[in-house]
Amino acid sequence: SAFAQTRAETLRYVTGAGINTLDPTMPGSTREAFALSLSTYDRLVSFGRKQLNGKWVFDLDAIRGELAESYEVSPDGLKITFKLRKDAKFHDGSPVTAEDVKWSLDRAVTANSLAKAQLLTGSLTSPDQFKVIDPYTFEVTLPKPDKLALPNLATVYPIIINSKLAKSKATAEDPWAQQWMKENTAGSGAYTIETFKAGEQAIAKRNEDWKRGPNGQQAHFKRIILQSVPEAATRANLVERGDADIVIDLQPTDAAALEAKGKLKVISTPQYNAITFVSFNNKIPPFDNPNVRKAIAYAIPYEDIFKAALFGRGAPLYGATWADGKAPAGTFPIPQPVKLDLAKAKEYLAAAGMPDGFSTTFSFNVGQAGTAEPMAALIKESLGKIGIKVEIQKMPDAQMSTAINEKKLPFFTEGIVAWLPSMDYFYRNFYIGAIRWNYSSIDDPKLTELAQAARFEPDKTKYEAMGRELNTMHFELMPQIPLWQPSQDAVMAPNIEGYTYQFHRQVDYRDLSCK
Amino acid sequence: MSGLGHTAKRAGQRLVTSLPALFGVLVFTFVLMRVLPGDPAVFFASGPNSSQEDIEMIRRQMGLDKPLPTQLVLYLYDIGRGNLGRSLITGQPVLSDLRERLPASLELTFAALILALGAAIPLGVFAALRANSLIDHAVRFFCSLGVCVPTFVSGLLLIYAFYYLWGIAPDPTGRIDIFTSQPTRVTGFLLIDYLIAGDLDGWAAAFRQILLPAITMALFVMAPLARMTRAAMLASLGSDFVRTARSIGLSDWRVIVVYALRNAILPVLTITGIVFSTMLGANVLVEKVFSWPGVASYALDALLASDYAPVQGFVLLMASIFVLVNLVVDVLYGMADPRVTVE
Amino acid sequence: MTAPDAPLLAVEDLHVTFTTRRGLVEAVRGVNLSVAPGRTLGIVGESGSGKTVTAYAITRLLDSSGRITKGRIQFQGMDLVQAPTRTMRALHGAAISMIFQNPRAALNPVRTVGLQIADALRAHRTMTAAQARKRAIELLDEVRIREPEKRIDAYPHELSGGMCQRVVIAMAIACEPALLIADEPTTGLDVTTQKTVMDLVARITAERNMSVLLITHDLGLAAKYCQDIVVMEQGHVVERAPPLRLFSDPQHAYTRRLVAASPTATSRVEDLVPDASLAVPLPPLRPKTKPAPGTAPLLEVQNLVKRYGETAAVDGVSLTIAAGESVGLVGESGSGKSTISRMICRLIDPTGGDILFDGEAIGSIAAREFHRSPLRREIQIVFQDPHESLNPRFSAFDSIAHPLRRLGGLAGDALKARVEDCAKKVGLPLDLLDRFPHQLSGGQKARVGIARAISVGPRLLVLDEPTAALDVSIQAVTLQLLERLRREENLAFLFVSHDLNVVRMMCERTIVLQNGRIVEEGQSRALFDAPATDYTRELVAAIPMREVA
Amino acid sequence: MIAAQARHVGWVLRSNPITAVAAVAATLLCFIALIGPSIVSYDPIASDVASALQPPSAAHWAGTDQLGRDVLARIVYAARLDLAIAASAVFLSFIVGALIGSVCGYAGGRIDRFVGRLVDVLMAFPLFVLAMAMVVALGNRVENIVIATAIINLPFYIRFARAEVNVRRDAGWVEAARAGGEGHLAIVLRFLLPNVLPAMAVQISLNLGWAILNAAGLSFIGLGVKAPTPEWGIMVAEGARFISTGKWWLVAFPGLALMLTVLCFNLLGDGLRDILDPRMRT
Ligand SMILES: Nc1ncnc2c1ncn2[C@@H]1O[C@H](COP(=O)(O)OP(=O)(O)OP(=O)(O)O)[C@@H](O)[C@H]1O
Ligand SMILES: Nc1ncnc2c1ncn2[C@@H]1O[C@H](COP(=O)(O)OP(=O)(O)OP(=O)(O)O)[C@@H](O)[C@H]1O
Ligand SMILES: [Mg+2]
Ligand SMILES: [Mg+2]
Repeated sequence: SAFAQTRAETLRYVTGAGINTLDPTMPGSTREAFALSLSTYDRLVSFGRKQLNGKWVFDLDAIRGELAESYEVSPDGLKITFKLRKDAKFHDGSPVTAEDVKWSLDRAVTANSLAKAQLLTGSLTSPDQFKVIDPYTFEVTLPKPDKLALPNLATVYPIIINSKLAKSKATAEDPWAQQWMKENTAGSGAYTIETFKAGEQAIAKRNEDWKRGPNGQQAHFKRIILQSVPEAATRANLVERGDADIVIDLQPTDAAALEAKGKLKVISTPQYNAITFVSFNNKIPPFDNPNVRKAIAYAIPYEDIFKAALFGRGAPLYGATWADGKAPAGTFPIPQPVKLDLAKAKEYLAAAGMPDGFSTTFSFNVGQAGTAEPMAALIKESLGKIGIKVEIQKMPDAQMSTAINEKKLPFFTEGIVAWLPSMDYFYRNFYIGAIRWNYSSIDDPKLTELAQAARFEPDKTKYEAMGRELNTMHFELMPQIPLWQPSQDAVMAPNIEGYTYQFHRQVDYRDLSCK
Repeated sequence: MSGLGHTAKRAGQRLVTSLPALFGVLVFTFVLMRVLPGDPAVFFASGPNSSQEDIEMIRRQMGLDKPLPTQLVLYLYDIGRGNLGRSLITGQPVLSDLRERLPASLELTFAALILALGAAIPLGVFAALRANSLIDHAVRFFCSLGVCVPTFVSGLLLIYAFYYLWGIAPDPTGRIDIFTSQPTRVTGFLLIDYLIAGDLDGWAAAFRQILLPAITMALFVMAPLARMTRAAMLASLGSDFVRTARSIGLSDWRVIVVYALRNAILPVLTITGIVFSTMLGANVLVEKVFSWPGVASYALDALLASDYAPVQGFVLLMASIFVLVNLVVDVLYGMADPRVTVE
Repeated sequence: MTAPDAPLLAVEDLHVTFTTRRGLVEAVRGVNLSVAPGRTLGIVGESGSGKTVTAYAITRLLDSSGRITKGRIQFQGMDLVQAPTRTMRALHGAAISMIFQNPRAALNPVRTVGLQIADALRAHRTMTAAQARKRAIELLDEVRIREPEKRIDAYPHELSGGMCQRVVIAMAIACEPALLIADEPTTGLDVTTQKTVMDLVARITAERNMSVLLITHDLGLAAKYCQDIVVMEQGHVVERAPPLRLFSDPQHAYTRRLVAASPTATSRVEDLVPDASLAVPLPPLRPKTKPAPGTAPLLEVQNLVKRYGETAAVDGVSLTIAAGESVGLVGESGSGKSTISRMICRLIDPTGGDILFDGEAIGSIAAREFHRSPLRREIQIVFQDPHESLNPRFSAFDSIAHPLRRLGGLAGDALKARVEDCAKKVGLPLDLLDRFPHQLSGGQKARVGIARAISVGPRLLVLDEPTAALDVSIQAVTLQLLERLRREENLAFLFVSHDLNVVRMMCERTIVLQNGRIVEEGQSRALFDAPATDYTRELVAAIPMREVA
Repeated sequence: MIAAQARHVGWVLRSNPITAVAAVAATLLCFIALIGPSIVSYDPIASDVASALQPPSAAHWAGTDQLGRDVLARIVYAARLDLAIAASAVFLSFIVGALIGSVCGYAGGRIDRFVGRLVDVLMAFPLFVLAMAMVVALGNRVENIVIATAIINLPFYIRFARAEVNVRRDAGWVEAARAGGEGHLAIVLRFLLPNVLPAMAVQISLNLGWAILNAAGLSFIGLGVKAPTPEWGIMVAEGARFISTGKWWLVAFPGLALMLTVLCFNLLGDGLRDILDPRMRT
């Protein structure tokens, strides 16, 4: 029947949060909005993929052209030249030209949006850096060679926009057509939007002209239905009953149960660009004392938390042994040589001059309650054994971000993600300066200096050595305690193929096909 | 006629007297939202590299950098022009979000109310006719059972049984099966729009979809309705005019319906108004469980994200609906009870 | 089928039992009575004697907890006790109909009276709505409702009590039943309306040759409208006789008591002997001492006005009461009697005029503040409804003690002694002091109310219809009690009542009120014997009087 | 007097078996809340991850939860907290509401209109959302949940008390009290309030159940009592998410406890009305 036919060619994808904008650069866009934008817009380049432990994950080091047929980095590393595909067309049929690319990247570094702050990390800050050579050649100039410049262009934000169309929708107050683009697309991507209800659902239709998939293919599914289903348990039910084709963001229990039933395909990948921490504010007593931080590091029941809260789904970052107290590798993150050892914890506490412990609060946010709540309970219980009294505080997400930003929380759990997970990127963004993302508020001149230096270090071995030193310092200072990299569980119908774990931790629909 | 004029006048008066309350709600919500410890700017400037400047920029955009009284005046001015602000979560004007989602909430609430009344009134009447019998106790017990299960539990259980285990119900993902085409929007109420479009299959699909959430909510409010019906029926069955009706030889049916129930319906009407307003506020849990794209779940998300404008808009909307519902109840009451119009 | 002289209704040995929490209550225990075609039978008896239950048993409209346990009810040749529900439904309205006590409550408040009459018609006759409406208009006309075409679309609340009662009568006679049962059809109506309604019933039933069963506790009423009267006591019929004989020569002790307790135009308080055991001789009347000239009367009210919005409930009333004097205040319902008494008691503020107590102006003290005034204890009030005036959460003792605590400053043993003293004075058995209002009878509650009012030793007692809710025998006791107090303690009374017989008996002077104005004033006897105004004449004429042989 | 009272209560319970059962259940519940913690053999907070998520067994009658805690022990401990939350929330709104309401009902006039307006404002709020906002604003501590629940109940008590007092303020016995020299405040406190209490008692018992549900609803959206404190609402809310993975005991047992408690209060409400209704008395 017609219905069965359409159903087979349709991908139904359910998520917890909704898609709130069609323009991924809008402040507040959800991850789901990012994922959709990957299918509606093309970028100049994109990441390749590689297999890791038998699972496909994105590959930061293999950057391939998307709208660019090819690219070339000048030997001094200051110029990147892109040759654009001649066959690429926007959804309205007009060709994609270097003018469009220029307007789009100008918009990314100029307009008030999320893109600006991101592209900054790749030394892309000004329209002056972007130059149209000819209709199909485009050049980017960098002030300094930057490893992250090219990868940045493969992230979610630098979308290539149909500049004629967008400009026609621009107004004096809104020169970059940001209002219009929230609800409309002006891209060249694999899908066009059929219907879009913010926060609820979106239906996308295949762009038949788009042939930039692997081996020059179209996207596999004719339609994609994206729906928000807030209840995680219901999402699990939907995929189990075959009403949804693929689901991520399940509760660990549901993922484990579905895996155990064996009817569906479950692909679990550690989110290797994400880390869950227990953090201290290093400026708030008693956490300004490294011995207190270490005492807690040895008093956390890692194994229990990992089992009870995560059902063992993820990659632990504890329980390593470091030969001579030095970090064995220069990547970030690496497993730390900590484990539950109350005796040692008490020693550190005594060394900190607080043998009888103290009282503090441990915070986490409501959105994370599924794993953070059991974690908090176990930490409270375990710290209680060395005399530290913990009160648990559960905060709505906005409150938690505010409190973190104002550096008011002494002790809490949070997670971080880096789209471009290189060692120096982590250290620079999460351990330096008075910014929100420096959860621990650490301010160590040596660490800062080293991390900044690593950014522009071209030599692989030296870079690795710097990484080892930073990792060792991290353990010595113990500004916060990495716990694990949570697992991303993608549960899908058995006939779905091609799932790849992406840097944005969402499903890229263009990857998928079905047998 | 003068009765109608009277009713209109009363309605007008009601409306005017409820304006201060609406204003109070407006100001109270405004202040309450600013008291919340969350800063929306921080929350929304959540790109991994957002700086303090980004936060400041968003604050400026939202006007949060101005002193509170100025913000309030600006807000009131905006409201006066019919502008409820813009939601940061959805990026849409709050007014259009609410317009989009309100029919879903109302449709669900109405459906639940109709179900609840349809069950509660006959049960209440029956219980009153057999007061203190086993049937009476059974009705009481059954209705109380409904109120004592949290809606999210009964909702999840219904989904588990009817969708997951038995596959009878459609998937609990909103108002309409995603593969069914939507009717053209006239009223926003799917059940009505399908009828207007003459699409009976679509209507059936929408009906199947609304059934479980409506039952979940109806179970929760049946008890007060049935209880009130029973009490009112008992009172009116024991009253003199019912005895008069019996003494002139009317049939039982006429005595019960035309005389007793017709009078008992008055207090039921009042409680129905109250129940309706509480349902509108309390259906946030049901909306969450059934992925129902209504206003309450929208407001909840906004609340947790400290997204001021949607919460304020939602509360104002609910308050207006409350006023409106009261008005309707009042007018209905006036029509049902001729004694009201004198005064 | 029935023989011409056979009774229409014959009740034989009727027993009715109610199942209650306390077990079975036998409300009617062997009632025998019969009504001949076209005759009117009155049932009298004190409250609770089983009159209403008998009527309900006849019509089979008993509460679900009541059951006819024994006896036969012969009506038109069938036994109603055995009749199936269908038969009874066919009889209701068509052969037997009823008029109930409270006319307003007896009508469905949300249905127009026309429709309700039509309901009655169409329950038994096949007719179209239009025909029923036409007939309803005719019926309204028959019960003398003016402009029936207009009134037919009225709701009960738009009609006065008397009109409502006429509508109920119209409903009852709509299908021309053979038997009309009227259960206290005029209580709650004022005297003038009472008379019109009763005259109407009498006329209509006579015209149609209907039999009537008239239930009342008002002997005067029964005497005036009935050919035969049965007297009930505690579920039994104790006597049956035509009115003249019943009054002149009561056979049964209970009947004698009943007759004696009913005040007549000529009876004196001393004559009311409700219960021989309670009859304590009254102290003699104090000799009237002329107040020393120049001294102010106890109470002087000058030009008192009370407005509610536009309308004046009380409009320029002046009166005086001397110490120890008893002044009656009469007038139709709504004429302002209660308003005056409450103003004098300083419970509400007058709009204008002055109230002087013992020469001291108290009208200007706000009612809100008057509880602080030392004169508070001098003016006390006994409320109309003894039940409603007692705090349901206070025992009788607490109720009496309350003003003593507040105004008398008594406590402990002194308080107890004083309360018991008051209780004794009003004849309240001391063991009742622990009881709560719902555990006391109406008469007992009335006594608590009086005890409370006199406990602080006032000099002026305002009595707002103190016996309106009581039946005759209890009324008699209460009146005697009041009279004794007046004579013993030299209390002054302002006695409000609509029962002219009582006022004539209790008061030396009477003031007649209409629409908030005094229309006539004078010595009671003179005033009633020779009313000067039409209004008073009408009031007096409306009193159902029984001839005393 | 007391004997008569007892007889009356006995009669109501006999004639209404459901109330009797509910009364017994309520007593049992209070009993459990009082002494329960000393008879269960597990610590409700101590985790034992090794034996997490076990179905009911001889050792753990109601199974264990995600952290290996004994569900039964948690349910029993939670009884105290839940009853305390319900009781204090309802008590608070009742005391405040009854006082404000009866003063307004008695005084009438400007105060009455003013408070009436305020109540209108409160009533016009979507109440559950108000509760959520208050918990968000004040933090999700037990006191704040109590306060939020109390505040959203407040308008009902105020209106109720106001209406009840209003119909009684011109009653004969109130005038009698004034004639007896009683001041206004004393009339409200000593005469009117005691008389409106019974009617409000019904409301109280209904609200008790409702307060527990309210707390549970707040838990479901993540605004409930803090972990690891055992509380039924949280247990149900967490357990509900395990329904489809077959871990039924996590929701079933606390759900049953919650349900029976609320049910018992609801049924008690009707019985209470019968017990306190003076018209039902001899
Ligand atoms: N439904 C009932 N249940 C129990 N007892 C009842 C019921 N109805 C009446 N009784 C009792 O039956 C007795 C007779 O009552 P009835 O109403 O016939 O008195 P009555 O003579 O009409 O009095 P009144 O003049 O006050 O109307 C009373 O003792 C009353 O308490
Ligand atoms: N609080 C009030 N507000 C408005 N009108 C009132 C009020 N109290 C009394 N009235 C009006 O004042 C008039 C006199 O009332 P009042 O109660 O004094 O009459 P009454 O002579 O005692 O009548 P009844 O015999 O029925 O008791 C009536 O028309 C009544 O409607
Ligand atoms: Mg009677
Ligand atoms: Mg009066």
